[in-house]
Amino acid sequence: MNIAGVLIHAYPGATETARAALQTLEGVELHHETPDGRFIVTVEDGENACCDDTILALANTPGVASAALVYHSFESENLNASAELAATPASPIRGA
Amino acid sequence: MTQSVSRRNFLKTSAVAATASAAGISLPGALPAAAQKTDAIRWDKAPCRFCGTGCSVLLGVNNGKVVATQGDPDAPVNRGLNCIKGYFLAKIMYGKDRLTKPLLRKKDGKYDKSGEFEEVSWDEAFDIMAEKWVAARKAKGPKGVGMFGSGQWTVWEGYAAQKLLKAGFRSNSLEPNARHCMASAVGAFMRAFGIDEPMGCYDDLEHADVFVLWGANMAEMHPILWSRLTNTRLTKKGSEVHVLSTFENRNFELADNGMVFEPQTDLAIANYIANYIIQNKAYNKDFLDGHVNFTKTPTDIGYGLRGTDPREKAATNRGKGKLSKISFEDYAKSVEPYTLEYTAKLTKVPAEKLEKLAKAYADPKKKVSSYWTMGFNQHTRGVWVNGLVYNIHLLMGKIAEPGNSPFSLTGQPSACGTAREVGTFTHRLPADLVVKNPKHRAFAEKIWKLPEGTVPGPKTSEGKTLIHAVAMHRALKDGKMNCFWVMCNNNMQAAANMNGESWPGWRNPDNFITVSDPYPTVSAIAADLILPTAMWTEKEGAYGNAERRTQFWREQVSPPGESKSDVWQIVEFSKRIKVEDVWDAELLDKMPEHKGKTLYEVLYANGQVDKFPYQKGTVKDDRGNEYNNHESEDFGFYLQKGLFEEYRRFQYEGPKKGHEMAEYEAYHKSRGLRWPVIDGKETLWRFREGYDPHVAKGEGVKFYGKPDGRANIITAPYEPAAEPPDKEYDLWLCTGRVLEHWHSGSMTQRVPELHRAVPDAVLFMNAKDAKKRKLRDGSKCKIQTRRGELVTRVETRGRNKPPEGLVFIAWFDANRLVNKLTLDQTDPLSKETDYKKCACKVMKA
Amino acid sequence: MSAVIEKLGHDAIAAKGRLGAHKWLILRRMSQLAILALFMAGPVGGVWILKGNLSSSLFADTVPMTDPLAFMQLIAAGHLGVASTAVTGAALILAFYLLVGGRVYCAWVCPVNIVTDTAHWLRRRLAIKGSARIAREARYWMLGLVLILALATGTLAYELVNPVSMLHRGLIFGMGFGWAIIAGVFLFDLFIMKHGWCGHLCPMGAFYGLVGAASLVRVRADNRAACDDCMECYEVCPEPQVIPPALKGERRGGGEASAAILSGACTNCARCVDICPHDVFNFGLRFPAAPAGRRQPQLIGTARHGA
Amino acid sequence: MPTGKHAKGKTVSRRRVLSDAAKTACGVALFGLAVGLYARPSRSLPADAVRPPGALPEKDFLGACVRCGLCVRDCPYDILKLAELGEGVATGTPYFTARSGPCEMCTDIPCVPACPTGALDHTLTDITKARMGLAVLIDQESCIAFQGLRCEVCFNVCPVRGKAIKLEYRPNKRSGKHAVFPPVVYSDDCTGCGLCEKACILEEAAIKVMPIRLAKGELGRHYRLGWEQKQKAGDALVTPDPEHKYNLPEGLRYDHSGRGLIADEPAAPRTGSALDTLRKGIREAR
Repeated sequence: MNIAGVLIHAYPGATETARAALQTLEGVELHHETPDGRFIVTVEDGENACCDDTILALANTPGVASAALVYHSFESENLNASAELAATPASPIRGA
Repeated sequence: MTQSVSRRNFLKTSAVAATASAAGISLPGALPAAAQKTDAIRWDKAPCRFCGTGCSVLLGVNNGKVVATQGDPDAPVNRGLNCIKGYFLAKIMYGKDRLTKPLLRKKDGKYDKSGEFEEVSWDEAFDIMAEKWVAARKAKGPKGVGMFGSGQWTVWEGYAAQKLLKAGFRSNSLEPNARHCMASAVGAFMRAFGIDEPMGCYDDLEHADVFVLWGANMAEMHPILWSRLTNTRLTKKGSEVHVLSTFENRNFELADNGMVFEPQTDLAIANYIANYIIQNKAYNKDFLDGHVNFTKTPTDIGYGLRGTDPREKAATNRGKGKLSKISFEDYAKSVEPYTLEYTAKLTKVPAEKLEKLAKAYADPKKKVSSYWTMGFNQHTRGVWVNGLVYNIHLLMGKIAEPGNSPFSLTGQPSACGTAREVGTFTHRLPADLVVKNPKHRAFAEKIWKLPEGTVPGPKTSEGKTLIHAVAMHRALKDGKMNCFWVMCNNNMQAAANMNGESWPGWRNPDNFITVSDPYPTVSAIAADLILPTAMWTEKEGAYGNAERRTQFWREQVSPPGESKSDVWQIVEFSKRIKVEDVWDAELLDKMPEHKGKTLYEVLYANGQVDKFPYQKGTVKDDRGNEYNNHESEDFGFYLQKGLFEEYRRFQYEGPKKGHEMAEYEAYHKSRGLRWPVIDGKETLWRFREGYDPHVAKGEGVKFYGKPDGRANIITAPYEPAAEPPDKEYDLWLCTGRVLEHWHSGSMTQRVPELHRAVPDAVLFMNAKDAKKRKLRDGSKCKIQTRRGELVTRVETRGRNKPPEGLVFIAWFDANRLVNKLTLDQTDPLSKETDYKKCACKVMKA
Repeated sequence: MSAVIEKLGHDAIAAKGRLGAHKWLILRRMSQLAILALFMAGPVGGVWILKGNLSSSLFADTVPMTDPLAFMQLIAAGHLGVASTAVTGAALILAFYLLVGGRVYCAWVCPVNIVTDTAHWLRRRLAIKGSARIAREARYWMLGLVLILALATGTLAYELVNPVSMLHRGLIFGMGFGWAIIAGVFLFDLFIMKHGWCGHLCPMGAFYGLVGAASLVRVRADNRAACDDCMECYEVCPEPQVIPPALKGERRGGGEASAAILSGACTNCARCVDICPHDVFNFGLRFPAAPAGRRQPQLIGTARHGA
Repeated sequence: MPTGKHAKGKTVSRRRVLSDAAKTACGVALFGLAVGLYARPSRSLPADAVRPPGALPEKDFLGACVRCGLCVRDCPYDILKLAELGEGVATGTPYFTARSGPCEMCTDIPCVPACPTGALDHTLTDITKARMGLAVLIDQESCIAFQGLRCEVCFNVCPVRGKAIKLEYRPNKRSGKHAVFPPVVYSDDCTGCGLCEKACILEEAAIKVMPIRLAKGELGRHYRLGWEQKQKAGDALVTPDPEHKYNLPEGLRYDHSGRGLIADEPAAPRTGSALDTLRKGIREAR
């Protein structure tokens, strides 16, 4: 299970085209848009689109100036593995 | 699948939040909060439920239950620390035997004084109570009914109670249990400075060079302040700690000059120090000329016992306290007899120790802070001895500046905030106003929108109205008072002379006693009606600690079962009293629009208390969490805010300046503000130009509590105790507390770990005294006074090491009711009970 | 022999009545249970007459009593500075048993005896035959072993498993898994070996046997002339080898044997006295050697049973 | 030992007697071996079981205690119990566990005279001299006193407080204006009674009574602590130096064995004027 948080900067004036293009991409979800043309987007694995390719594809979608990957969480599909990952105890010395 | 989907959403939300924060974009709505909440505990602030220090804690609530607490790292008083009681705050609300429904003594379905407790509804409880209260008020006048509140009430609970009694029932029989703890301090403040509450603050702990503890077991009773004092002693070169006590306690471990003196002779020590300062001409002449008057007080004023007692008959100026002006020379002559030799002999303290203390006070270069609590206040000359230490500080001009501070420590969390500032005493009105001053009464009636003459003066057509705490139990016993409502305290276990006064009073057949408490305490057992009460963070509240810091908290968890907060009970009860029942027709004619109303409409739904609307979600914090407020949900308006804002008008529009507070919302945002707060700025040191907004530029120091801006040095002699030891009762008995338990132990004894640490109250005794009575450590013993007896175990190796001739026992143990032993002696001026000294004997049990 | 087993004791009952034929057995059981009750009175009833247990106890807070074998193990374990209480206690008990008969402890005091007797009684009722062959002297080796163990390990090693102290202490202070060892002894006696533990293995029995060899009070066959060889005393006696010298009068090396049963192994349990219809046996002292003939008691009922 | 000769005069051959004896001896020896092996592990007392006051060292104690229970009877607080088979403590021997029932340190120590064999050393008459074990504050991370909170319950309940356990006063560096009061145990005076372990308010006690052999280290015999020796001797073991003199600028002194360089501050005269005290007041406050 791959989930990534990407910050998209659209060219000034090209926010409409950028937004339209982003919505067509599979596994991409638009969360927030700022007046100055920045988009907050999450990218996941689609049926036939792997998350990493989508992230690369973002960079050259029309109207997008830059796509910066900010957050990327990858976990193996089965639950308990991820549960263990999350539940790693903080180091005892520093205290919980 | 559900688990993984929520996991996915969680990760997605984290992704969004991380990206937003990286880009510096603030996201609307609850999205960020959801991302932050890792282990689903909501944290919110609250002042600790226990002592007057006022540490702030963070409470962790998870699905409606307090699951964890932590010291508030951002609180200036304690910076994340707690004492052992604070450590267990999460457990005090969850004792197994929590009361959840009103209980009334009944026999075959009807109230009966000697019936058994049965569960009743709130309506039935208040109906029987209203009937009894109206009847008692009509039959016995203002003193027929009485309420006994607490320094653990929140600010608005005290204010609502005061309105119910003084305006509603037109009776001044309202007393807080702070009468047992701070009344002497208040008396001394009013006589010396004309205004209540200390002029310094906790920062004096960091600024002072010398600390003097007079009858204050700070190590156990104000643990975090002791921790700060210790840090200064460890880190500041040349700092000294002097400790004066009637037995060796935990503070002696750090004391450079520990003194164990004979009970009652602290009066002589203070006078000796004043004498030393005058003989060595160390006093600050300019300060005295500019800011101080010299006065003397009538002597031989009795011991506040019943009039029939021979000691009262022998008192020449029984209960008199009128000050009269004297000159500096008269004052010097009045302290002259207290030479070093005389004082050393009287107090049994080695002379060099006394001299070392006097030198510390007299050294102009050294900043001195004095601290005292019950050792000074619970004293048959409490007001005098408080004043004697003010004399020393005034002589040296070491007052109201960083490091120089006579500091009266408060025992309870809101003895200052509720009892003293709101004035829930028989003789007081809010913001230092007094009942005996007609202008003050008129002002209160104006604010409360009541006809002129509603608030009764000290003497009315129905006789005297002022009645202090100890007199209440006597009035109950004599049948002069028939209804008594005890809220948020355990006075049956706390009041002195239980066998002689408290028990017969409460169980007098024609009295109706109501107790509001969360747990079945000794008082609840002795009552006729028990109202289940919400505790601490089960209601929105406010406490005022010892350094004038008012701290608010929100209702973080709901009260269990049908228990409700004190303020809800007061306001709900007022709905059942019609104005005609308690006001006479002549008063009603002055404001006919009140006719036919209930006290609820007159006192609380009066356009001011119900000014602020309330609906779900009104109370929320800046992190988007919403909180309940069960009282406001019931009454339909923001009750607490309404009460507080109406109370604040006393501070801004009232005749007495110097008590101003910030508006309601400010206190929810900060860890407390130290009043007077004038346009958002707090006051650290009062009466001092630059620090106190009420002192104009160029005035330097102004004790604006007094009309002429000058403080009073009040001379008072040493007078012997009421019941010193004699041949038969050959030991002093001193009572008090231990670190692990709070007051009567109704909360801390229900925490298993605290009960295991200190399960029962033992008698601390000197090993030689024990051997003389064929007792050894751990053996069973019986303590007997002229009023009662008690069986417990002897402790000769414990934390407190009494000198020969004195024994000490704590009063937290419900199985060992120490107050069967104590004498109901009081300071005749402040009417505060003296629990610290009476005569007893100890024998093998 | 089987006929004898079924009708065991009928003649005695016929001769002396049901009570008379069990007089000493009843007295013995009462003594064992009384001692146990005295110890239990404290923890159960709060009446403190006898404190401690059979290893060491205090009677009415004044009279100390200590098990001499335990005392010897202490010395062997190297604890030479034994406190005076234990020394007087051991001396007292030793003197008592020297007087009353060493293995009186086994018959009149020891709680395990009830267990082994029950096993023996059950064995007889279920008619379990077959018994392992261990020499009776094994208990003397066991006694030696107990002392060697104490010497070698420096601790009272045997006390870790000693069923006698385990049972008594268990009853008074709490059994824990101790019952497993008691059950072991019971089953051993029931299935594996007749009179297995008390007769062959118990080191305490051995020790008190040695003490008993010199003790004063003995069972005597004074009236051995009246013996009609019915063999019932041999059947009930846990230590049958002790009877012949006194009953038959021949000493191994020839010559007249004393009428008293001198062997230390005799536990003075007086089963023989109970069972014998002709009152051949009775309690007496170890002197004089010659049997003091006594008038034959009147037979109740006339039937003389067959040989 | 009487040989097995039968009364009927049938002689039994010497060989048979010897083989019988040998068989018995082997059987018994095997049994002895089993008991001996079982006895060995029971020699090591589990850490949380504590012997009554005055008990001899464990190995000697097991050789001296007859498991009679008289000490259990005479304990006024009923905290002693005799180990049952399977409890890890040598069966029948008396012990207590500090967390549930500590020794209440009776000054007349009733359990010691009750012991008939002297397994509890009768020379012990002063309970503070008992050494049942040693309390060790093992977990300083969970002990809230070490974090600066005001607990000190173990210090408050200790019957030899101020000697066996003291509070060390340290400034609290994190808060900057509080102190820390960590409890410290001193092995010379701690009797190991366990009252502190029982009273500890944590879920799992941070202070525990340990067997002394586990708790104590030992200073090499080849080394002494200088300041202790000086204090014990009452005077310097080697004569101290004669007075040192130094070249120093005006107004400075040098304290050889003390604070080193000392500047004499001129005593600030106390001016009579109110304004001075006022201005001084504010200056110092800032």
